[in-house]
Amino acid sequence: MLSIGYVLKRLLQIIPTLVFIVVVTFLIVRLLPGDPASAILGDKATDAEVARLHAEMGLDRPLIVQFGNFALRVVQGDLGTSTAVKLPVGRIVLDRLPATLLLTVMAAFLALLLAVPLAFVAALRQGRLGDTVIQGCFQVGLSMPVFYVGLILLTVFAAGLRWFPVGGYGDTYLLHLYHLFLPALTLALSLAAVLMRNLRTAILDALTADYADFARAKGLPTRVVLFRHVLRNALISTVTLFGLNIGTLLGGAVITETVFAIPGAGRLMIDSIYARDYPTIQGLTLVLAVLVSVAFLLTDLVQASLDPRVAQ
Amino acid sequence: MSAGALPFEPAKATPTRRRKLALPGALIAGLLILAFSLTLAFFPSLFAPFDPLKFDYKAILKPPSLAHPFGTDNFGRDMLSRTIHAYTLDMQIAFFATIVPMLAGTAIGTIVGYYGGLLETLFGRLVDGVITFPFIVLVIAIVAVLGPGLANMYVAIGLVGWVFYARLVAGEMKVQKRLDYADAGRVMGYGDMRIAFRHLLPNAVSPALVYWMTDMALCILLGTSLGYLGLGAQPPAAEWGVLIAGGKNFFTTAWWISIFPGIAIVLTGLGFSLLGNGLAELMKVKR
Amino acid sequence: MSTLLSVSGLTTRLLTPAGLLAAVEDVDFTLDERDSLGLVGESGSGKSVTMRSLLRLLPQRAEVEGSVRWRGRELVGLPENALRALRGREIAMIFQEPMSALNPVLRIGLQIEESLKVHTDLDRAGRRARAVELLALTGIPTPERRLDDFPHQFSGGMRQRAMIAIALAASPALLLADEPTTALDVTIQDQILHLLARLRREMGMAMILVTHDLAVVAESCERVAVMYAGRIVERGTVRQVFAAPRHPYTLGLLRSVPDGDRPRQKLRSIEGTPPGLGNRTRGCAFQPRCGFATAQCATDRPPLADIAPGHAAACWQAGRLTDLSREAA
Amino acid sequence: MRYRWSALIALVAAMHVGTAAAVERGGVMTFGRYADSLFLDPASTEVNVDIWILSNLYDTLILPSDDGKGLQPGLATSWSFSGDNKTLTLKLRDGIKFSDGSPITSADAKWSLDRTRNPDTGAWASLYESIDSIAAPDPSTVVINLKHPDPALLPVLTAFASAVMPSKLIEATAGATLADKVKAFAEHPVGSGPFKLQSWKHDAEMKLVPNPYYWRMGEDGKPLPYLDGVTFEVIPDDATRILRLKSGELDASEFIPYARVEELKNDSSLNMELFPSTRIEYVALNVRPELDGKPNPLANPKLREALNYATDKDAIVGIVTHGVGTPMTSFMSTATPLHVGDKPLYPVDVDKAKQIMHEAGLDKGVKVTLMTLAGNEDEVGIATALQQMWKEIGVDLEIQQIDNATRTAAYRAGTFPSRLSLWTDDIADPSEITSWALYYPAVQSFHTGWKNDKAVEIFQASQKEMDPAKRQEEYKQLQEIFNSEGPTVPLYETPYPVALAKRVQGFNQLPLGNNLFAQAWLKK
Repeated sequence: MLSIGYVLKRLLQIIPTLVFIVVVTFLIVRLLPGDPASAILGDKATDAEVARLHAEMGLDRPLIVQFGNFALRVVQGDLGTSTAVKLPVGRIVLDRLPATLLLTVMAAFLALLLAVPLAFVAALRQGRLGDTVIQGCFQVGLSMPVFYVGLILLTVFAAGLRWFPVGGYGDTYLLHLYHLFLPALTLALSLAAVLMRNLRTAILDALTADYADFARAKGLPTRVVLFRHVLRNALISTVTLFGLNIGTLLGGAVITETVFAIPGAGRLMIDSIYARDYPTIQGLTLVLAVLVSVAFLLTDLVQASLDPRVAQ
Repeated sequence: MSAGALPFEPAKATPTRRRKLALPGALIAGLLILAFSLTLAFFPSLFAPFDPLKFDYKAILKPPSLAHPFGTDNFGRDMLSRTIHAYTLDMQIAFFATIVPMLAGTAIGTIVGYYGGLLETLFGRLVDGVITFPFIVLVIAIVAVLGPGLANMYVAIGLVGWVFYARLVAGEMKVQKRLDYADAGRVMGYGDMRIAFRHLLPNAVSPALVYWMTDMALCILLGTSLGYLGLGAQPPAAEWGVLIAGGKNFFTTAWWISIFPGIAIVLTGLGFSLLGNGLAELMKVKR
Repeated sequence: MSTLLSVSGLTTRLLTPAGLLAAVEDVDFTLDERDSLGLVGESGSGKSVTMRSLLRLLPQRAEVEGSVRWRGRELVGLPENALRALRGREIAMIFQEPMSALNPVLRIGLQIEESLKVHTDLDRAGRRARAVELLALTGIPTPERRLDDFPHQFSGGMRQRAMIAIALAASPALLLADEPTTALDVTIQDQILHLLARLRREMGMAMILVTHDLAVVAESCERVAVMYAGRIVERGTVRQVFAAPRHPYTLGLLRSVPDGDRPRQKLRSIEGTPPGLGNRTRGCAFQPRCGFATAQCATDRPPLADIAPGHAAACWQAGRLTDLSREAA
Repeated sequence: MRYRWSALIALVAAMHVGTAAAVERGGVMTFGRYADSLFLDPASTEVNVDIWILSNLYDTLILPSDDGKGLQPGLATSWSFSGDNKTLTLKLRDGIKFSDGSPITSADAKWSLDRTRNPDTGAWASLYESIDSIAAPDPSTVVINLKHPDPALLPVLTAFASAVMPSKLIEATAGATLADKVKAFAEHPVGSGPFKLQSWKHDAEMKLVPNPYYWRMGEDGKPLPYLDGVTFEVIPDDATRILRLKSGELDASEFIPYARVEELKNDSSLNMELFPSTRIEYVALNVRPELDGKPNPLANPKLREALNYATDKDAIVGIVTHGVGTPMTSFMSTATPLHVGDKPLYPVDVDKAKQIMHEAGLDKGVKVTLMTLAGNEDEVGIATALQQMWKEIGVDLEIQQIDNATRTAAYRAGTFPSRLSLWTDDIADPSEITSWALYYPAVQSFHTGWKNDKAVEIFQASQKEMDPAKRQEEYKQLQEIFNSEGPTVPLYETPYPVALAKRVQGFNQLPLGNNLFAQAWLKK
């Protein structure tokens, strides 16, 4: 169903988006008040030291030159050195990225795991108790701030029942998953609420669609009618919605990582902004933008494979 | 915003069959809650028993009691009054943070959707750029540039929020412009702008209006996240996000500080989504 | 020929905002093997609900009463999986909107093979061959290549042919056709009707055709039942009913259809609209719009009584209708 | 006059009583931190997150005493000033080695101190400006020649920036410039302190293990440290950090929010320690006559005096620190040497404040702006309290919440209207804070533009005064001047709130903030 041409077309479309993001980040960072050199050296540094660092960071050169250098080096894969921790940005980002990736992927997985079955139950029991309870719970879930949900889960399941560790990230791969379950669940709740509501409406429409009647008239078992005919059609709009919310999922990771003490890229971004660590902000934003674009492309391709009318 | 994950949920308009059970009930319930919220927002002092800013050193961290139904915070201020007065700020956030993006987005969406072609591809890339960029990071960066405070938060949200409305309206406009009544307009000699805005837009705007309701709830949540990061409303003003963030450290000892503003957010959010569902129902739009 | 299907006292209630309301009331008719019955009436007359009630293809909380005997076996109250085994294998159904009745995201081949998989024990290759056969049977050119196409790659007429192919996969004994031609333009409509006629002959299949188009009934069906406000008001062979309609509603319908061989004649429409589900009166439902109504029509409902062998009508004036209509002409 | 310090050392050691319980060795202590270190180079780092743990990786020639106020021998066993107090000779301990086994020599000490005192490579060069040159006549002797007598030299030598580093190893590390070499070296540092760095996953976990060649002996006669290792975990959210401590996954947690100190005190499984600190909180008021073109109301000393009397320190201590803090008795903390003053400054007197406002003709009220740190709970609390208190006397305080970088830039440029400030001493000597507070030529007195010629004169004299009694007297006068007309509103001092699991013994945090694990041990 997926023609190679379509995939290539979509891949090429990412390039202009990335250029747009790099330029925007470069400019926004330069607009941040407070000179990075003074941000790094803090209250007690003398003006001479600030001036020296300022020059060392090349901030005194005109913007275009700075951008030229930055773009040139990015092409060669060098994202510069972090002014806060004095390490290559590439290495820091690579070091911090897995935690955020794992967290967001797990959150996305949990969100789907929660949303799909519950949307089905809510749709099949439309208007009855089951439907209102599910919608009510998700409404509350959607309105609770992430850090609050995180705190409750931590207190009850981690500190209280000891089912999970209290934050942290663990060393081995398995421990990562064990540590990331609660934060992923926290992050997943709000996304699941959105997906569930959209999917429920889509399933309701699919249930009453002619092809569902026809499928039942053909005497197909209910399982086939529900999954092959109803769900497959309903998922199309939900996959698009999922794609749109990837950027938001990443945004949510920022707070979740702070609450659960996870050494992820989200927290690195916030710390870098506060420390006016230009190289890290730029490098991290570029990397995150690439990843989100790829994820966005993947959901697009999934949608195209689900809905043949798009891929032509 | 929360930096908390603030999920965005644009409605998608596809031709639907008339559903058997119309649900005007959702719309009525939504309007009731909205009315309740607006009354509290415009006349908080009528309902709030105390001055929301007044300290009372002797009444620090008091649990809910007759004198203070919602208890007091770590400054000895009455939580019921602060939660009520927060309605003013939060309803402002809900309205001001979304009205400009909604109007701007709808206008841009109409033009892009109507003309299509190169304009549309450019717009497509811009939308991808904005959606791909972690929204919360953009807001924090912008607020860091302009300094914290609600006005700057509106600017930050506005800079990004319009994209979702534009994308919705453009999508719907592409459907409407192919229908016969669009050609009828051309036959009558109307200019493009008149057709697009006077005739096509009223039919294309419904998903955006429905999304506007959800957007309002999401912006309040965004205020909460910014409150947590200290970039939201400035002290000593009362805003739910700031109240909850403030109560975080007393989470086990003084649970009431965060619980009641939390309930207020849930109630208001519920109001908005009911309104959204009701509107969708009314205009036969798939939420 | 033995009776294939006999329906008596069929009543179906649907859930509406105003609660459970009867969409179909007290419907009786029978259908023999290879026979074809036209269910005709305006929209909202309950013809489509009647057909769907046979296979219980109704929304979740609808209620069906009365008796539907299929080859002597009672279907009302049959457990869902027993009824499901019967759907598609013995009784098949096709719909009005081919574009929305075919699953837009599945290949046509798959939509045929899934039926064969349930009702036959053909292996994969056997099913694929049978699918090609069916497409060819319904007149689709180069069926081998079209198997892997999607519904949106078919034209209107082709989609209807594909749907018929899918329905007939398990060579059912009865085909229920819910307004199969309404969505098509006239030339294609005619092809489809001829196709249905040919398939019925070749497969010895009975058919119930729901339509609001009397011409379609005249061309495709041997017997006809006219429905109004959820009830059958007249039933008989096409020839009997079209020649001497015994119910004012049927008469009105026939008069609003141009008759090719008669010279220019004034077409007359029936004033007013059929009553909604909620407000059905005690007397004859057609009374408010009936030109021949008497006091009695408003108070008690006329039973569906035989006027001639095989020809019945539910109207107090049934006997005298032909001479009355001549006077009023 | 030869003045040998060694006599004094014996006295100090005797005072150090320490618990008599038998020390138990072994075990790894996990310590929850609110933020991760950034760059562990003693000479160039500026931030407390680095400074407070460096003393576990590097020793200095002279070590601070356990109460942080005095001195005790470090890598040097003894030291003495020449008659004219312009030359300090230090004798190195013999047989001392770096954590890679290579010997520590006077050349390393000279190289390290030269790098720290050179403004181009050392962030703290200003503290060492009295040093003229350093000589290493033989491997175990270091001779420091001074431009003028410097009473603060010995405390400065105990500071983290005076850490002795392996000069040969660093010079040999690959790197174009010295700065690059140090950056490379800092990733796998070799130090002279009780521990060495084993692994460091930024913003998550840092593991220290004992330095096998460490010279110092524990109470049981075997080399320190008692622990098998220290693991730092970075948990920025206070609530999560405390939850993790209470569930036993952490042995200790720093920066307990004041609001929860009381709660943890009552927790039987924990020791809620409040280590004395040099941490002070105050409002810095810009006194320049004009601020971006408009007349600056705070230039009027009367207004400043009124603000001081209108500020109820006890209330702020109650509200913001929940009683953990204490009002300030001088512009420097009580834990700073030569501190004078026993009663709180400007006890609250709202009527007097109104009276002063009236005398100054400011009855119709005045508008003041205060810069506070976005997201910082304590500062929000203080600002909100001040806003309400100052409103009583007609001062309308506008709170401007901005992020740290923006405030630092305005502070350094002297364009800030007023700001909340936090300060911790970096050396166990009052000269650092005093030069910042009132020695105008340094940073214009906390960048406020306040100038008092008499204070400047006395300070310059004190910088060369070797006679402790005379220096004490000079600092007494300096404090009297500043405390009476200084450009600040002193608020409170607070201890370091560190919660320790019951099994943790011997952990210490100096008033300067250094977290010392050398003598920490875990009771089984």
